[in-house]
Amino acid sequence: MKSFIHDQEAAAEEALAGILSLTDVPLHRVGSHTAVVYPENRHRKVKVVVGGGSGHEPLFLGIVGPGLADGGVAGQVFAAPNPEAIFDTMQEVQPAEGILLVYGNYSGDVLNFGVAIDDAKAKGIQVAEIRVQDDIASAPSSQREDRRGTAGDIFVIKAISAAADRGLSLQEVVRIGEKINFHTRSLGVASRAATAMDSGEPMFDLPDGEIEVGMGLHGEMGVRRSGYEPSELLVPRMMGMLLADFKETELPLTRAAVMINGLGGTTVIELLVIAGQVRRFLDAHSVAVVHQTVGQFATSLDMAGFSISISQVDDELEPLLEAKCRSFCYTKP
Amino acid sequence: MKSFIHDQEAAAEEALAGILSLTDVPLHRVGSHTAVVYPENRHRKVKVVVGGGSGHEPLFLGIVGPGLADGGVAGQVFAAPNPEAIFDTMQEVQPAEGILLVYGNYSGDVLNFGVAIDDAKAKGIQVAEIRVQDDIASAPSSQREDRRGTAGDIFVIKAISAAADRGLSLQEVVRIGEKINFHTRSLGVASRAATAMDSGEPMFDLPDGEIEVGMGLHGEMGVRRSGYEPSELLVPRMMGMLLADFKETELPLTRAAVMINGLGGTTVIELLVIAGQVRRFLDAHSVAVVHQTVGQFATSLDMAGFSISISQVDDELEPLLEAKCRSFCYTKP
Amino acid sequence: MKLDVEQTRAVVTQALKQVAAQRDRLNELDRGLGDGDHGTTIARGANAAIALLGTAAPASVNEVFTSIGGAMMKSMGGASGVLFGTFFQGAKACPTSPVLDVGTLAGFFEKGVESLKQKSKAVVGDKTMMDAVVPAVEAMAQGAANSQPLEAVLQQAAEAAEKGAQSTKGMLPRFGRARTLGERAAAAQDPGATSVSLFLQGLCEGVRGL
Amino acid sequence: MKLDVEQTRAVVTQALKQVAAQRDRLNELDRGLGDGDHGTTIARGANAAIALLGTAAPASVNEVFTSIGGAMMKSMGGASGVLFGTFFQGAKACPTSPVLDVGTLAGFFEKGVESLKQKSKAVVGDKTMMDAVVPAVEAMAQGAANSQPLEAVLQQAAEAAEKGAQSTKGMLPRFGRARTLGERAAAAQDPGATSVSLFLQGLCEGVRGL
Ligand SMILES: Nc1ncnc2c1ncn2[C@@H]1O[C@H](COP(=O)(O)OP(=O)(O)O)[C@@H](O)[C@H]1O
Ligand SMILES: Nc1ncnc2c1ncn2[C@@H]1O[C@H](COP(=O)(O)OP(=O)(O)O)[C@@H](O)[C@H]1O
Ligand SMILES: [Mg+2]
Ligand SMILES: [Mg+2]
Ligand SMILES: [Mg+2]
Ligand SMILES: [Mg+2]
Repeated sequence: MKSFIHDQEAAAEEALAGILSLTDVPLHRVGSHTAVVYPENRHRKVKVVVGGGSGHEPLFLGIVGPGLADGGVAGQVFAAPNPEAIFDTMQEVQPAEGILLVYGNYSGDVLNFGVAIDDAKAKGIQVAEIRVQDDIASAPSSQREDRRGTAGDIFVIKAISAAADRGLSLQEVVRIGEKINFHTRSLGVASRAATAMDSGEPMFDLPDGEIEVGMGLHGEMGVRRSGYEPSELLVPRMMGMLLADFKETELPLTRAAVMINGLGGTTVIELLVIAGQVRRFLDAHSVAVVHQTVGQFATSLDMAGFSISISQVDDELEPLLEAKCRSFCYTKP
Repeated sequence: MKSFIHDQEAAAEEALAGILSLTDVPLHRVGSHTAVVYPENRHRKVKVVVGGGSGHEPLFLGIVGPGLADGGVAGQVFAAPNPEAIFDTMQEVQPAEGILLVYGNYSGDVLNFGVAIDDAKAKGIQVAEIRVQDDIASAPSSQREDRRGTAGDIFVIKAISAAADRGLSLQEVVRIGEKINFHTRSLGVASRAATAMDSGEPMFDLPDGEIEVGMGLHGEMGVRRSGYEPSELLVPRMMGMLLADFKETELPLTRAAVMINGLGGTTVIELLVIAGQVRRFLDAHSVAVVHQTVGQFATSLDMAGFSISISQVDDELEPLLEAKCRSFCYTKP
Repeated sequence: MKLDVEQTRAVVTQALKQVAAQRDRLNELDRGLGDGDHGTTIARGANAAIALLGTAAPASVNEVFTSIGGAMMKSMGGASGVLFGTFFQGAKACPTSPVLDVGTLAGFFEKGVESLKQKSKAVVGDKTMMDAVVPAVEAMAQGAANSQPLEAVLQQAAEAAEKGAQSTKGMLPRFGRARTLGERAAAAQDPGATSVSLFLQGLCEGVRGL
Repeated sequence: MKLDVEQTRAVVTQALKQVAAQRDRLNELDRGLGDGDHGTTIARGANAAIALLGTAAPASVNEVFTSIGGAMMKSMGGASGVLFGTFFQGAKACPTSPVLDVGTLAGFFEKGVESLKQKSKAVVGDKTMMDAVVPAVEAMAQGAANSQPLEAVLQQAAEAAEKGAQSTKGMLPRFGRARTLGERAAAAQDPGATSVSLFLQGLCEGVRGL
């Protein structure tokens, strides 16, 4: 099946027009970049700028809005945004005290945000960064610095933005950012590769009838390839891996904010079934669920599969995750 | 690719557990039915109960919440809910003055809601109904009574619920319901049939590389089958058909609430691109867009494709569509 | 020939089983014409009805039919749930009887088809279950009027239903989801009509086997 | 042999065109190792650079290289945008020159590879563009030190890059997205290294054709 988009090179630019057409959250474009800002968070000392490749919609432009990021920058499909777009977005959000950049821990993003940070520092802008590292399949817990960012982005951006809304200093917001980053873990499973827009061919090899636990948003290798399994079996296994990961890092899961994320090609009814199974598991393991949400938050084009993200919350993080926010990607009313 | 759901017969029941696991809108189950109520809209004289088959998630259980429906009833996948479930849900919402039932105009729904209405009337419950008829491809404008309900459900349920929130009488809410139903038109296009959960086979025949404008949510025949076309060509054609339909019924489109709905298997980046193209068309045709939203609201399992729903609003309807509401399916902050 | 309540229950259970057993074939037929779920739906209804008959203690033969109608109405959903449910609940409007003879059964089904017509709006020729149920019930009424034996009348009814179901091939659908398919669906056989035929066939065999 | 600014611009444009022409092949290589977009990305960068060279009036040969580096950095995104951009911007740190001889070019590329190493963290053997660019620049430096002619040095550099790119087949990837594929990606040839080789090949042919 072919994409309705006729030209992959134009996709990011055209999707931007779509983001700007939405009426619930008024956004402004940054110059001629595929980047937007929400300029109304005037009370913040620290502004939050996020970014990453396109193809993960509603991320990253969709997470800009009240209670969330001040600016978002998107690259081409599956490519980190360029340093100039990042830098111009930082300029546009007009920081009072400083800027916190939040992005997934991928080499392309690290490189491009790195150049932008150097440029910003050279201009005297105070800037810090959080590289989201929630994907437990991407490296062992002893090598957290190698872990990739996936749907955990949402909880991390949410808590950081709520902290910024409180008028905290850059140092404090960074502290909270590091904490929520450490407290957030995700695990995904894919049952079909994403389809390349132009060719209509699978972007990587995952034979029909097979699934891969831990496969990354760009087809990065996971931890376990096997034949088809229904979510009834998969969910307890994946939840077990997540709980074990929390334990390994001496942060046992007791009080959880939970997100069931569709990777693009998985139906809403499946996601709901999975959500019920996740909840049953957590109830059985005496984990208090303070928040549970279901939707498409961080996709990989039309990859079929889902991910489960869990944040271990405490009295500091819970209200930050519960604070009101509004955006195309994520809304807390 | 197989569904993560192992048993289609259990899907509606398990998805209900998922709906109940969500924390943003606390819902209660109705008896042992796949039905939920949100009991907190105490100020309403008229309660709103909606329903339809499963497989269209986030509809129909997902549209229950503050500012939206009081009760929702889901049938099995692609099957109308049974009369007992509908009747028990009506009982559960405890109407002060009466109940308005809102459902898509499909023969199965008409039959099942019809039996429930007879039962309710026999018990002295005051009840009225609105059959949503937004799909312009399903019958000519001269035979509106034969048109099916699709994503236009959302605008119809939204306006009706907001009217109920104002404490209006059943008669008034029905008047508004009929108005928004007449004012709402949709048109969809499919590029891949939905996949049956159990067999993994396409549920109906739509050859790869072909698309069908007007195909219904259950594969009902559309108005035009052709080879692949990108949205760049499709959107103007579909918008032209929608505008012509408004015109034919002497309700020219001048002020629009717009919804771009993904049918299940179409990526968010595509929906955004389409949203931009829809907006460009409306701007060029001097239609004022008061509201535009993008998402998955009324799906057909993993059918690939999208629909465009447009309500012609006036000073009465616009504030009803803009009023706050909150649910899994649709939130206006 | 007359059946008591217990025999009626056994025979009806048997007939429902035969319908449920054709689940996949009925789905397949519905794939050509509707949304591919008629087999699943009717099997769900039949199984719910069988389960109810297994635990309930019907006080009359009417109750055997009204309870399966109720079970189908409650469990099936979809268009067919109401239609089959309504049809079987025709027995509610008939005088309560402890035995089932040809007149009783014809009476139940005549009432059933009457309510069904009100709900359905479809007539013979519209490519629905009506194409099977209407001629079958007519055959039954005629047989009863002529005081033919139950077995023979059921045989004629089952044959009429089967012929009716076959006749839907080539008809242009005008009701339900199939309507929207127009020409695309002309060749297909209607699944609802097929279910009716399967049920009557099962009833006929069950009675013959007593 | 020395190139003036105009010749340098022509030759570099030619080399970029040769890289962009291999878009599909480079995508194909990236499909085996990364996310299948290296051809698209490098072609986007090369085309942006070509467009800029077509309108800008570089005042020095340094500017030819820094502007293509800037254009690539701005337009490409992805890992390779920064890496190729950084490499070409090495010329910024070199003395401004109106002509390009073997020493100037070697100087640009030596500076380029130096900054690249800082950003990249990868070393030869990690299955990245470093496997092509490092030996190529070494060959160039050596040729320049021996005062060999530009054409001969470019020929050796292009050969070293090609050999380096070939050598990535069989290496276990340790950087970028490919890293996560481990054994699955061992057999594939690195697309970034291939782009480096294509560029140097193009430069070599361009100079030879002057
Ligand atoms: N209005 C109607 N009158 C008579 N029979 C109908 C009508 N609508 C549908 N049917 C019957 O129902 C059958 C389809 O049943 P089923 O697939 O279970 O329900 P749904 O159409 O809701 O999916 C059709 O084959 C047809 O025989
Ligand atoms: N850390 C690194 N050091 C050197 N080269 C790298 C590094 N990361 C990636 N690369 C190079 O970039 C190429 C991939 O580029 P590209 O596909 O354009 O970007 P992305 O990986 O963001 O999709 C790889 O083939 C490799 O040569
Ligand atoms: Mg990429
Ligand atoms: Mg159905
Ligand atoms: Mg059906
Ligand atoms: Mg790549």
